[in-house]
Amino acid sequence: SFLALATTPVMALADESVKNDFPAWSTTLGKGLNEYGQPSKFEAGTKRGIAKAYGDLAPGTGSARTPIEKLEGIITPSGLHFDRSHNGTPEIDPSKHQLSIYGLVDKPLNFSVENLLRYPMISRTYFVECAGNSAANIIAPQPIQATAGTLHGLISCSDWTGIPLSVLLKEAGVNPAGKWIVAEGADAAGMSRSFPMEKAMDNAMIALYQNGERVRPEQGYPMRLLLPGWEGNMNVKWLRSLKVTAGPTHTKDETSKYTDPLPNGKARQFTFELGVKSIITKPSGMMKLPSKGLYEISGIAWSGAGKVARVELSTNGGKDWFDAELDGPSQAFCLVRFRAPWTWNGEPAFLQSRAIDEHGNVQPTRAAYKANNAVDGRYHNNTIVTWAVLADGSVQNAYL
Amino acid sequence: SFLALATTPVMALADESVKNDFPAWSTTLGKGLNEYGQPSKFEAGTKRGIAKAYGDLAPGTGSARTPIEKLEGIITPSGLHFDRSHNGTPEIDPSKHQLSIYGLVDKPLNFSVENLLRYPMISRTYFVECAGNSAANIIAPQPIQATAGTLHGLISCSDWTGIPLSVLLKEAGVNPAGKWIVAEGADAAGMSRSFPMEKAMDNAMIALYQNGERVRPEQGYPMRLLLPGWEGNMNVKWLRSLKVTAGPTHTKDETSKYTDPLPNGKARQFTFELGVKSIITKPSGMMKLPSKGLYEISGIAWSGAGKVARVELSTNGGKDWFDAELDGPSQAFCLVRFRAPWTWNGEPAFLQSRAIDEHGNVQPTRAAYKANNAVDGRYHNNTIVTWAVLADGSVQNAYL
Amino acid sequence: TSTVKQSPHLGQAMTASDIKKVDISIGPDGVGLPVGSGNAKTGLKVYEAQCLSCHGAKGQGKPVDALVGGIGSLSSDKPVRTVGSFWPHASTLFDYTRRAMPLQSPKSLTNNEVYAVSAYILFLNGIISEDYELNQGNLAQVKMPNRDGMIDFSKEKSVVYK
Amino acid sequence: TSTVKQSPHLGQAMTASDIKKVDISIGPDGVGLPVGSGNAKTGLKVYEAQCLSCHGAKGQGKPVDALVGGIGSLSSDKPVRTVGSFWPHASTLFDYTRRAMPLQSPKSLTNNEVYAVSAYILFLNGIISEDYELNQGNLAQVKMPNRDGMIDFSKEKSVVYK
Ligand code: HEC
Ligand code: HEC
Ligand SMILES: [Ca+2]
Ligand SMILES: [Ca+2]
Ligand SMILES: [Ca+2]
Ligand SMILES: [Ca+2]
Ligand SMILES: [Ca+2]
Ligand SMILES: [Ca+2]
Ligand SMILES: [Co+2]
Ligand SMILES: [Co+2]
Repeated sequence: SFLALATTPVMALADESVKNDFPAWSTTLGKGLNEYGQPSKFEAGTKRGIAKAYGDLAPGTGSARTPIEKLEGIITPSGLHFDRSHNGTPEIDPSKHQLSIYGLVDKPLNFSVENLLRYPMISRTYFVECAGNSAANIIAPQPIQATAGTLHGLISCSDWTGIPLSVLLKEAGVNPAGKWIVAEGADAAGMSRSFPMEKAMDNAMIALYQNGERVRPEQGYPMRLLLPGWEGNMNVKWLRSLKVTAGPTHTKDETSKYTDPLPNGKARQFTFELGVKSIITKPSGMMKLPSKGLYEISGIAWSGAGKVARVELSTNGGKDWFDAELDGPSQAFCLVRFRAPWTWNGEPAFLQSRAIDEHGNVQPTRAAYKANNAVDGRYHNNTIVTWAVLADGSVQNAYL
Repeated sequence: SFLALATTPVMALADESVKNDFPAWSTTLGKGLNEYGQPSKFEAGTKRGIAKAYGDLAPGTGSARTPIEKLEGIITPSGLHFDRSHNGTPEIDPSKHQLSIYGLVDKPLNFSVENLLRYPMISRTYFVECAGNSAANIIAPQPIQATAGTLHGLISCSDWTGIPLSVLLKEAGVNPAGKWIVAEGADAAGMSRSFPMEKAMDNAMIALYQNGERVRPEQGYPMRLLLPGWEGNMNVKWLRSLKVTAGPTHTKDETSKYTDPLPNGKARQFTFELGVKSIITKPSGMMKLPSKGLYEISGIAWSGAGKVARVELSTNGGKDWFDAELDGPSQAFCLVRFRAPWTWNGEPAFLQSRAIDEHGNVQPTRAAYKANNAVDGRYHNNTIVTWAVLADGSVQNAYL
Repeated sequence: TSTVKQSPHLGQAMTASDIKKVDISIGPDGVGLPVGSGNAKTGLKVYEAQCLSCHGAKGQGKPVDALVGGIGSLSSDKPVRTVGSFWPHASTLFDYTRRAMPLQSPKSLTNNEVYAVSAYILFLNGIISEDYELNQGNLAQVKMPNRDGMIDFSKEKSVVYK
Repeated sequence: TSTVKQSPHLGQAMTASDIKKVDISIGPDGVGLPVGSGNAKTGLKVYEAQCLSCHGAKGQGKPVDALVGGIGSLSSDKPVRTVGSFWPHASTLFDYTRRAMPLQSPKSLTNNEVYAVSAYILFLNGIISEDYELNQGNLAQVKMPNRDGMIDFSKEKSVVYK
């Protein structure tokens, strides 16, 4: 029979096959074709870091942070896009969801998701950063030893496609008195934020696609608001309504939180634009350089004001600075990857990056932030991050 | 008790809550934070289309095609990147894999994955297209009625990060006699392809990251070769060795397949560069326009020779052409999204796109391809695609 | 970065009743407040049934945010920011409680319950008296301690440090 | 688009024996062929045991690719492309069979088995005789019918249509 033949050696001569020189995956059938791919099981450690703000009492309140130290390039895979939610991710049936535009408009309008998908679109690569990103590095009196993602991972970047908000607003017809909009989400928290009409007409987008496919549930499926360069919380996810108003609504998250208290007891409200910022991701906290020699310093930079113009690096804690190479085009409101070769001589070093944007904004020092904000100020921390390399090669979070 | 109180109405007055005006997902806890996100269950239809070349006899031989008609922008989500494999996807343990460079070099070298991850890197957004993409539209005597993805979905685009191959070759020291390289994969098919040293030194990349995270299993984990603009099959996945040779090795896939037969019985061998090409993805095959009115024609264009310079559109089967808008920067060896408004008047129409690259290459017609290739020629089909819009709004694949 | 795009005009007109169902946001001037009322006494009952398990007895906090305290602390070196000490407008308390609380059953409180529990929280903060009847007409007039504590930064392009 | 990058020089030197284990590719000139030999008679047995179920009796194909036939058909209007009619070099047959076949157990054939089954496929195509002993020294010399049928297009930048 066929089977009997197949297991009987056919050749008399004791010659060899090459099989023993190869691993099993080169000599046995691979996995079959599949409809939706996943990362290798050997990369299971590349995952979002979960920080529940109130433990299991509120399983959907807190953040899932992007492991930026494990990633390269500028696109965040959608499964690893950071998630900051206030009462979990709603599982929205798109056929039962709509976007309502009302308030100070001529024609209040409802848009079904199906109809919105027929609108002319734009694609833009934009970062989203939580205004609370890097808060621990400002609040904690001593530097917390953790990964770059744990400390600074509330930043992600995607190729977003959607409808310019101006198109929908023009269809509804904004009254001259309509100077602000309050956007609301369909989540259990009913997340709501106010933003000025000027931003709406300039570059706000109703995003329906994220990195090619429809926006992911944790990022606002079936649609989210995008206000390029402005604090993450305003980019309302699961967007259900836009109400045109004369002034800001003073919602909880533009009152209790996301305001910036000053040392004199006053607080800045409606601080929207994110500062120019950069993070060295390699090497970074909790890593260990295995030996002296050549390394590439690599990281991400961005600015809420537009394009990053330059990123400077220091390996001696800010005494000397040199320019990093920007890898790829610097786009407005988008991450840019920076790189520079660095030879580690085995001695302690302090690695810092300092981004400068097209408007000349420069990353401030931690000391400058502390001097200008209340003792508990924590939002919009775009200060220079320091990674200390110890003599044994271990990399630590440091304040300088 | 607390529970008893909570279920007893506290107020005497029969006033109302807003709860009934909202869907369940706005009034109940959302899903908790998670470590690795997935698409909405309502988007389960956005998946790769599997075509097993020999049925279940060879479950890993064939293709899984990108549903380009469901996607937007230029980044293909990694889970939907097309997969053309010849004997399945190996599940490679990166700690047991290495890249060997040998042959006509001064110092044959092995590189562990761990060591390669320490090399200086570059990030580039590159498309990968199978040379057999769109083959059915050339071979089938009558146009097959199917989606754009089924017909043309062997094209994807990612933000790749890796090591310039030139860096590794210089480390090994290429002998002057070394003019070609044969690259081999660690899969069961032992995929192998030859390519000239000139390409290796120009812009070949050993890709370790895809859209930020490590390369996916179906795209070559733990590493793949990238030869920007050249036929997909050469971008050897699961790369295990690079042998520097004097001439091409004439492997099976550069002999039996991926050669371009001519009408005279000869065949062109080593046709590497992909032609300039474009596909309208909206509207496209199997869709139906629900009514007359304004639509956006949108699609993707690319060129194996560099940047796309322009995309022209016709709605009357090539009688008149007008320019589409290119959405975002046109980058070399990268998809560019094109868009144009189109008002459908309810009458039959023939939608076509024609891309022109920076070197003046233009997409040919199907007739030109047929006249210049053997009757069974099918590779490198970059001819103009026609979608016929019928009076009832249905969109069909058509030959013009 | 603006892009001129035509619209296919697929929006469906909303009726006044459609809008009424969608619109739950309340401006600082009280516009949007529903008919209804409540005081701290009834509010105490709502609070104990619906809020205490998370926000603690008398809004002292634990396990989650305190809703009481900190008035006068904002310029000290230990500022305590709560509804009482930090929120400039009472409208925010009504709006947020109605849409988002209690956490496990948001939007379930009736309008009167929201007025009442809001009154209770304001009372705990010493802002209104225990029997003050909070309603559609007077809620926006409540003088919050930090009413003038916010600097409108919406016209600034970026936060700059000296 | 070239980018100048420094190397940390982390490559590990390969010994000749390391290379021997990794290197299984065979050039058209036969370089890389292992010691061994086989003819179509023994190849028939290998074929029937290992290949016939997929490639059909006598390489006629079904369910997968035919390995025989089509010689002389390439300029006709029904070209049939097989190992026999289309492949310019016998080295490709040895190389591919050894690395990739049989599909469910690639790299399992001994070198002699690969010589033998290659000889059988070449014999079926009428290229060598049934008792021709294919070996390291003569495999590359086998004159394949389509040896001169390929046009080297590696120097061309793009396929252009008139
Ligand atoms: C099961 C837990 C839970 C219950 C019950 C609950 N809350 Fe909360 N509450 C929270 C959490 C968690 C937050 C923080 C939400 C966020 O992160 O946005 C919060 C926030 C608040 C805030 C904002 C505090 C600030 O300073 O920002 C107010 C006001 C509030 N709750 C009022 C109430 C009221 C009134 C009730 C009862 C009607 C209630 N809560 C019941 C968990 C709860
Ligand atoms: C279980 C099925 C199966 C068996 C058994 C099998 N093959 Fe194959 N063979 C295939 C498939 C499938 C392909 C196509 C692979 C691809 O798509 O790259 C193929 C391709 C080939 C080709 C290339 C044909 C061409 O024209 O491109 C040759 C030569 C070949 N096989 C020889 C053999 C030999 C010799 C054996 C036995 C030692 C063998 N095969 C056993 C399934 C099989
Ligand atoms: Ca995959
Ligand atoms: Ca703010
Ligand atoms: Ca997700
Ligand atoms: Ca080719
Ligand atoms: Ca209402
Ligand atoms: Ca060997
Ligand atoms: Co105010
Ligand atoms: Co040749």
